[in-house]
Amino acid sequence: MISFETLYAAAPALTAHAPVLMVAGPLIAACVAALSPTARTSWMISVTGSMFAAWMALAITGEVARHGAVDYYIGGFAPPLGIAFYIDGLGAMMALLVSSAGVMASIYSGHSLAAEVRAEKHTHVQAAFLLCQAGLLGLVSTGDAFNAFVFLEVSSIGAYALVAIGEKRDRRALPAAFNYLIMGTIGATLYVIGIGFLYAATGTLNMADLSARLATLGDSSVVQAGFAFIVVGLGIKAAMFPLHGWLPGAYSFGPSLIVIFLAATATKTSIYLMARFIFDVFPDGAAFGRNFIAWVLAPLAATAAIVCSIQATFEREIRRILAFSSVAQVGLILLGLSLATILGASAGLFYLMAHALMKMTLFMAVGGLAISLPARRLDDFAGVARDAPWSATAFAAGALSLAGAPLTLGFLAKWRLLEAALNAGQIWIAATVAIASLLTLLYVGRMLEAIFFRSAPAGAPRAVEAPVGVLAPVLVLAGLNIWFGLDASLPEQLAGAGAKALLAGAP
Amino acid sequence: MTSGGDLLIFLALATPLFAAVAIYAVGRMPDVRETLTVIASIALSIVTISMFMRVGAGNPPVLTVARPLAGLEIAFRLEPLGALFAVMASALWGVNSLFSIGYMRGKREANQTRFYVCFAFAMFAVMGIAMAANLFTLFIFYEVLTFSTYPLVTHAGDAAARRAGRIYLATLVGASLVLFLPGIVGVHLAAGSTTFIPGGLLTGKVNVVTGNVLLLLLVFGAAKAALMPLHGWLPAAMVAPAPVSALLHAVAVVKAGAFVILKTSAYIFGSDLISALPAATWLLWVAAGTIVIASLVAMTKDELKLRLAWSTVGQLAYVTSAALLPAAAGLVAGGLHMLIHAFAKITLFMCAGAIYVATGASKVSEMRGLGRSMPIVFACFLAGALCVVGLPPFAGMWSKFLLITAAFGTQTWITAAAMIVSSLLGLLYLAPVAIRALLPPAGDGSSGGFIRPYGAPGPVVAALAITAAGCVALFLFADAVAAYLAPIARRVP
Amino acid sequence: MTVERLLDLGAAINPGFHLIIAALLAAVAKDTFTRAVALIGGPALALLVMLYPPVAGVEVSREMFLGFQLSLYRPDSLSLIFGLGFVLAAALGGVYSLHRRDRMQDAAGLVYAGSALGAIFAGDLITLVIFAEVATVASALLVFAARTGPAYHAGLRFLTIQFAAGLLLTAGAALYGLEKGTFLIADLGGLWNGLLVGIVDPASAGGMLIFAGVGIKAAFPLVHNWLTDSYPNTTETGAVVLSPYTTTMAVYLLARFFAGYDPLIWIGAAMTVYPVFFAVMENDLRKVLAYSTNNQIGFMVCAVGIGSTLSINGAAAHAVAHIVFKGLLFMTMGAIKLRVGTTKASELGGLHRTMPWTTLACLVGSVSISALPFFAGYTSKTMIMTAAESGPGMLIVWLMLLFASAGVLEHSGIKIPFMAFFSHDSGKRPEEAPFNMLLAMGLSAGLCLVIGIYPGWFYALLPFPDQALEFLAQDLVSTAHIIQQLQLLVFAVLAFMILWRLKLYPAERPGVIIDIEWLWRKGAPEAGPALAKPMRAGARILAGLASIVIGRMQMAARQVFASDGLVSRKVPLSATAILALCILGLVMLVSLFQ
Amino acid sequence: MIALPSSLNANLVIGIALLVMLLVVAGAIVRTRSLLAAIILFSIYSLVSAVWLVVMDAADVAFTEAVIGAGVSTIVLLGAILLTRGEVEKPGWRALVAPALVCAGVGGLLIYAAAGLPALGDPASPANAHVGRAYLEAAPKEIGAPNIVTAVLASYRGFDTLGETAVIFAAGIGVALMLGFGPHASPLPPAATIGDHHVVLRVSAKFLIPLIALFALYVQFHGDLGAGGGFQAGVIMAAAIILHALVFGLRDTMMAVPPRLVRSIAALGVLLYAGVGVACMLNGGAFLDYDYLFPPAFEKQVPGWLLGDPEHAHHWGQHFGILLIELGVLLTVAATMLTIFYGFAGRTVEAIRQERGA
Repeated sequence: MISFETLYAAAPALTAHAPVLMVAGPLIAACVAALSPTARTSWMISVTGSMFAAWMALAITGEVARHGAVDYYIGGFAPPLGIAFYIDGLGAMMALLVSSAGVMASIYSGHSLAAEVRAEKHTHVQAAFLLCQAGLLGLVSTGDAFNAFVFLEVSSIGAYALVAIGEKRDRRALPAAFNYLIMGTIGATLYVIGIGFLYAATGTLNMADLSARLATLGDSSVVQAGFAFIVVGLGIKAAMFPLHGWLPGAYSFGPSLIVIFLAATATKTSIYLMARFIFDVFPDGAAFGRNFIAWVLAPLAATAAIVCSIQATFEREIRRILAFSSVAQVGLILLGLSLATILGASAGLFYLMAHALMKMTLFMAVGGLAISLPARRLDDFAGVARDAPWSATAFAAGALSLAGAPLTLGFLAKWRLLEAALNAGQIWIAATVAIASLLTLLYVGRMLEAIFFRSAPAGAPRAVEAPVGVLAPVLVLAGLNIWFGLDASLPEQLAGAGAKALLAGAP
Repeated sequence: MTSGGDLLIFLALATPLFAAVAIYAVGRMPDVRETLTVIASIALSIVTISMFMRVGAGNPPVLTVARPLAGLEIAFRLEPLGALFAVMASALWGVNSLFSIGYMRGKREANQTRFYVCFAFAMFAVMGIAMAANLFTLFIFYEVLTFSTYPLVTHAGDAAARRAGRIYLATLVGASLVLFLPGIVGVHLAAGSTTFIPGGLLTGKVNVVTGNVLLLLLVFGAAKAALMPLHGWLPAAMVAPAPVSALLHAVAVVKAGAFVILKTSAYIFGSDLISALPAATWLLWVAAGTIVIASLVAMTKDELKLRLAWSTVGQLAYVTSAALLPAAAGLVAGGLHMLIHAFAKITLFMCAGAIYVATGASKVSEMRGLGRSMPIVFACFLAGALCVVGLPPFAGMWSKFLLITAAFGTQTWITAAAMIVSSLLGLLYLAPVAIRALLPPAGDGSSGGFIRPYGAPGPVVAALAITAAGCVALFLFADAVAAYLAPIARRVP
Repeated sequence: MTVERLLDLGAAINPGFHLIIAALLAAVAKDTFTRAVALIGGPALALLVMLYPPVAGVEVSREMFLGFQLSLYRPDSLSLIFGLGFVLAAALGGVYSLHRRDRMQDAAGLVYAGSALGAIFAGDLITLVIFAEVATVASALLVFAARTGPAYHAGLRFLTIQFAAGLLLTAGAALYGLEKGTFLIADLGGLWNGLLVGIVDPASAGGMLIFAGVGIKAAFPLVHNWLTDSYPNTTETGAVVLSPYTTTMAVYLLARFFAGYDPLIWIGAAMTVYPVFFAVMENDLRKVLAYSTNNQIGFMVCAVGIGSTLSINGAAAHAVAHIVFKGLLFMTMGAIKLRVGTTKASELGGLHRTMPWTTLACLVGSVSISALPFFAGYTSKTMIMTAAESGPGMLIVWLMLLFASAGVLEHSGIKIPFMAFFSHDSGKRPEEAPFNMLLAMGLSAGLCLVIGIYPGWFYALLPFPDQALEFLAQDLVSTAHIIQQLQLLVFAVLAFMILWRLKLYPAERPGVIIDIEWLWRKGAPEAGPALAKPMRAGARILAGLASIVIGRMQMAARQVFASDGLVSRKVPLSATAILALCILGLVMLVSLFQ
Repeated sequence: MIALPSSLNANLVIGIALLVMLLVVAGAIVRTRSLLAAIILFSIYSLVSAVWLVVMDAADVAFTEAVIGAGVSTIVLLGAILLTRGEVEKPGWRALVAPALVCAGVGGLLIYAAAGLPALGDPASPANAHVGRAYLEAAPKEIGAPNIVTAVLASYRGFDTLGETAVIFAAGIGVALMLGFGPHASPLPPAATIGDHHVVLRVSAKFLIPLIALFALYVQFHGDLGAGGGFQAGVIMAAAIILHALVFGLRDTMMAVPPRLVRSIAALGVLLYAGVGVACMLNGGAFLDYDYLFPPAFEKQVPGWLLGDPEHAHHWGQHFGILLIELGVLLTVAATMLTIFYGFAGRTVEAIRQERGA
């Protein structure tokens, strides 16, 4: 059986500039896309840029796997004076995740965008998408706290704009985007205030330097305040319950291109950054934030997993179901991280990747169907399996993975989460995971039942199978859900390396 | 790896899977489709029987397919119980296919292709369950079985079927997610693996508290075994067409639950640990309660399939009890009962289907005197009923006797008493159905004629006659089966 | 292969199987000849096997099955005499049923006989249980075969209680076998006077269960009603086929397992006495015979309880004799049932005019059951009475038996023939019974006489033949016994005539005598729904409550979680911002004041 | 930011006075129900803040605040206000209680936490002692720019600035995507009602616009030495063109400076910035390492007089790099501001057209 390990073991050992190229590539591509004459060229540029970034990410992952963390001093200035990239196992994992999601989304966008956005806007849509991608990639690779903020904003602003153009399909996209914008800005502001506090306390912005200096500071109310601002700011960005208000709207009204990309990456990168701060930047592993973890993070995450799953169960619109599900799954990821053990962190990261994969599959499949079926409500999807079997099958693969059905990646993810929770003796977390899975099953069941086991009411508009350009990436992702369900060594190793990197400083 | 054994396992999995695909491909041609089903079932039976013989010869087939996570393998390894389960399921699949052909055509059911595809898929899952080398693999196929049978339960597609499907899925998957999976993870954490090991994986690796918790999780988690209070799905699933009830809710699905419990008891806990766990005693009380209550409820049901379903609930609790008796002897008895009850209950369900397809009668009260026109069907029903009740010359007698002996031998009076009482109740709710049809009191004449011109279709009657004969044949060969199963009860030195 | 070799082979098999094989033939037999071959040839073959070669006290086969040691065939003198009775009954019943084309009944009857036969030749508890269970099913089918409403319900009751007995027996066998470490009869206890009798310890748990099971099958008082309930509801042949086996098998089992167990004496004595009253009052003559059976079994039970060689001989002899003469009586009643359609005394009378041979046969049966010297009953019952005389403190028992003997005469000896064939003329002029019936009756009547007049060969077959022959030589035809018996008979006849003349004898009135069975017949069907009703109501209330609670919860959940619900409702941005502030405050609180 | 305040007391008094003003203005913003008034008040707020920032010696920030906060954003908001209602409903006092409490609570916590902050301008504070001091020491040697702020922004943390430029570019794209380009945004035909009574305005505007553009260039190139730089310059440049539009009408401006060109310029600005980074990389340095902006071979051929002070000769690359990237910033900022303006103004035109049509 071919293992994905070979893929990155054999990855190109490109130049030492790979880290910055990974970010600069999509950034430059964004400009070129904005300048490009036609929709088609901009799409090609988008695919090229994303693939370039993915190639770089692969190279970096290989490098990290072989030789450990990668440093890159931008402008040749060593930190703390200059900005440095620092990509360890965790960063590499995130970069690989973001860039591959970017590739998938950009390939997919070729057809889906045409149905959703006027052609003359495509150049700018692709530019915004590439900016968003560049921002997220920068976010996960930078070793500088303020630089992270900048990239957070780069990605966010692109995302706000992209969500807003969903208005062609549904006017509600505008308020959703506005919501997203305001919430996102509040989050970013809180984060940057937190960075300000830390700077006031330490005089540095470089994460490694921050970490070293914070460790010598002892208990300082300024640092505590900074911590609070940072985690809450990132919490909003990560759609941590109950600050997730922006997410359902953004995910359900944005065009497919951005939704699939955001679903796979946006909250994940913020979670990454939050974890980075909690475990890595603040001293003593998770010890500094243990109160936060015990009294805020874990309870809120558990609440999210339960409450939002129930909300999804009652929801009528298919994309809103998926959106609420995302919030719930974020809760599960945070639960894994909140265990603050190697096993827990790696389970959380594993889940993070799994969720990215399955949610992307789901949104893609729904988007593919939506090309021909301008419907939102679950009832409108009744019997779609008959008209669009491949899309429906791909959806089923993603949905089963989401529900944690065996032979899918989702199952292994749940398994790891349960294992970690039980291993840490946190029975209640294990119970939450189990109950959340059950609730997940309820809404997944509702969706599958509608799509496969109900017949469309007479006279209802019928779906048409998605075009090949859309179908191909969907099926690839659906296949990956299954493939990884059989052999998850790649995500497992990535998550393991990530967790190790994250908790390297733990006592 | 033993030579050829891996191929057999591969074939056992691939045959039904391939059949599912092929049946889907030829769905437009009913004759080809159904021929394929029958051929696949025969092929599968040949494969499972050769595996069965290999296991008997002490040369069990082994195959590792994948290693999804470090320390977790999708692996297969045959042992007597699994081999028996595989042979039973595949053989009865063949019989049931015969029956399905007659039934589905007779009823002119819709979505027949989906039906056959899902059936083949379910058999794939059953093979996986039977051959699993560890709890992890077993769980995977256990879930696949649930999902692949969901379309079968909701086959009718109406609101009632969908509602039943929801209950079915919610109970089974719910229990497996909330109880079974955590249990398996717990086992994995406690023992570092989930591999089935003769004598018990957990022996000496857990304390009493952990052991109790794990036992409760695993036994209740295997909700396919329908231990109360997780039995509700089984009567609910009776909205499915008769072939589904016959194979799945008499053989494959429910037996998968019983099989899981037996296997867990034999290979995960081991009889030494089971004997030391108070939870086993609590569960025996629960099982005893299930046995009696289910029998009482069955008596009140006029709908024949419902009555049979409740009877199944009770009979499954026999196997559960057997698995939890603090003596290894119960395991063999449980395995035997699993096999025999499968034959008996599939006969009963197929009879119910035959009656329904021929006359449209589904209520016991509508069947008075029908035996005059359908003597073979009702005679077979009587045979199945007496087999379930445990009367000679039907095999059920042996397994019940073994179970009662095992219960007595371990001073588990409650279990023995429950079994005895439920046997009597079983006679009361099953035998009159056939008697009233075959030997109706004057004036009880056949209440409804055939809705089909020639009564039950030939394949239907043939199928149920075969399994009824099986009930008698097993009476004579119970010893051979028990001897075959004996290794599972062997303790580690 | 020589004939001898074939016989050797056949003789190694429990003769019960031969009958069961014959049953298979009967089940498919279409013409009368084949039926006759099966119905008569089967028992004949079984008889041949039983007698060839005479291998008493030896386990013919022994094997392992499911880890149990089984012995399918273990004949000894005790089982042989009972087997003889069964084979005779099977053959006579076969002849008697020839006129009736009912393959189901033929087969069931043969299976019944075969399994009863198999049970008494079983060499271990498990085989015994299996045969007993098969007998249960077969006998129940015979009841159902009447295909009437009452028969159906009676059959269900019969099946239930027989199966319950079977279960007790099964459980007892399992438990006792486990206690003793063996299921083999030969290993359970030692020989007593050269015979394996009284080998089960009734004080053990398993023994008690076995005792209870066998007790039901023997129709002990209070659990006797299956007998009086079912026999009258069968077809005309059904009762004939039913009557010999179950109770007799129970007697055999009591002798084998519990001979000499004192409580049996009292149980037996009670069994002899109280059916008399019911029998006297009962209108349905076949039911009278059923009570009479109960009463006769009482004698045997009592004898088994006494547990002397003499009493056991008596019990065995009486069992066989009872099979013959009770069979005969049931045959005559069957003939009436066939020709008249009823056996209710109130609708009969004066039938001797057109059914003389039947009348004659009935009279022979009556005198036999009344133990008139030189008839079968006398030969056997005398042994029991003698045995009961001898023991210390047996006076009351003996008097009870004596009273019962008189009672037997009242109801079976006089009432049956008198009410059916003589009495006041009912005006009915039915045809004489068919030839096969007459033949069977004749053969039975002949047998009664043969046993009565030439008891020697019969006594030689008894479990303790030496003691039996000794009794034959000294006591059987002693003047004292004959006189005593005649006195009893004369006074009983006198009493009957006086009562009849004074119209004090309970008149033949249609009606139902209320016995314990009422609890079964009426109580159970009533109690079921009566109990089920509150249970169902309770369940309904629970379900209702549950649905209300679930509904409320669903509604509440909908209000909270649905898309326009409390938590999903779109909130103004400012509120979200405030929420973010709250969380910020919370985090600061827990971080600052840790 | 770095200079020690000579007379703390005077500054303190002025600072407090300005803060009080800010509070008053903020209160007025909350109270007013007229959105127009709110926008003007916001503008005032920005101005006061800018002044306060000057007092705090943060001239660069003050500059930016004045230009963007008080200038362009006011125009954009005014454009937006035309598209919507002018009034908001006043919330009841009840609805304010809980938020007020939360704000007070969190504010209290913040004050408690801020007690641990070092005193303003404390040279020993980590902010001044650690990296801050290092910049002061290293920048002249490594960068050679007199304005340390520019050195930090454009060179040490040039990557941040690239990111910010990208943010602005993204914002421009966002506005363009949402508010439109294409047929919907085509300007109104000149209305007959526009008379000639703006003649004074037009004449003076014709004079002012080049002046403003010139000032923008000054700010751009002065960035190396004092307060200023691409951001401020870009905004000023945009302001010049916006003035043109305000005075001569959108149509004329769009003809002179087509929206499509503007959008391209925004992309080109970022491209220029990133291109500088790549160029450095291609020449063997790290990304944005201006020392490698030109290949060493090329640098050797440059005559010494061009490099000026030989002591600073090695900062040649840095100087040019900073100039180039500041140019990129200017282009992007100016173009984005214009795009945003075009977007809103175009929508306004559309709204007017709809009104007329109706």
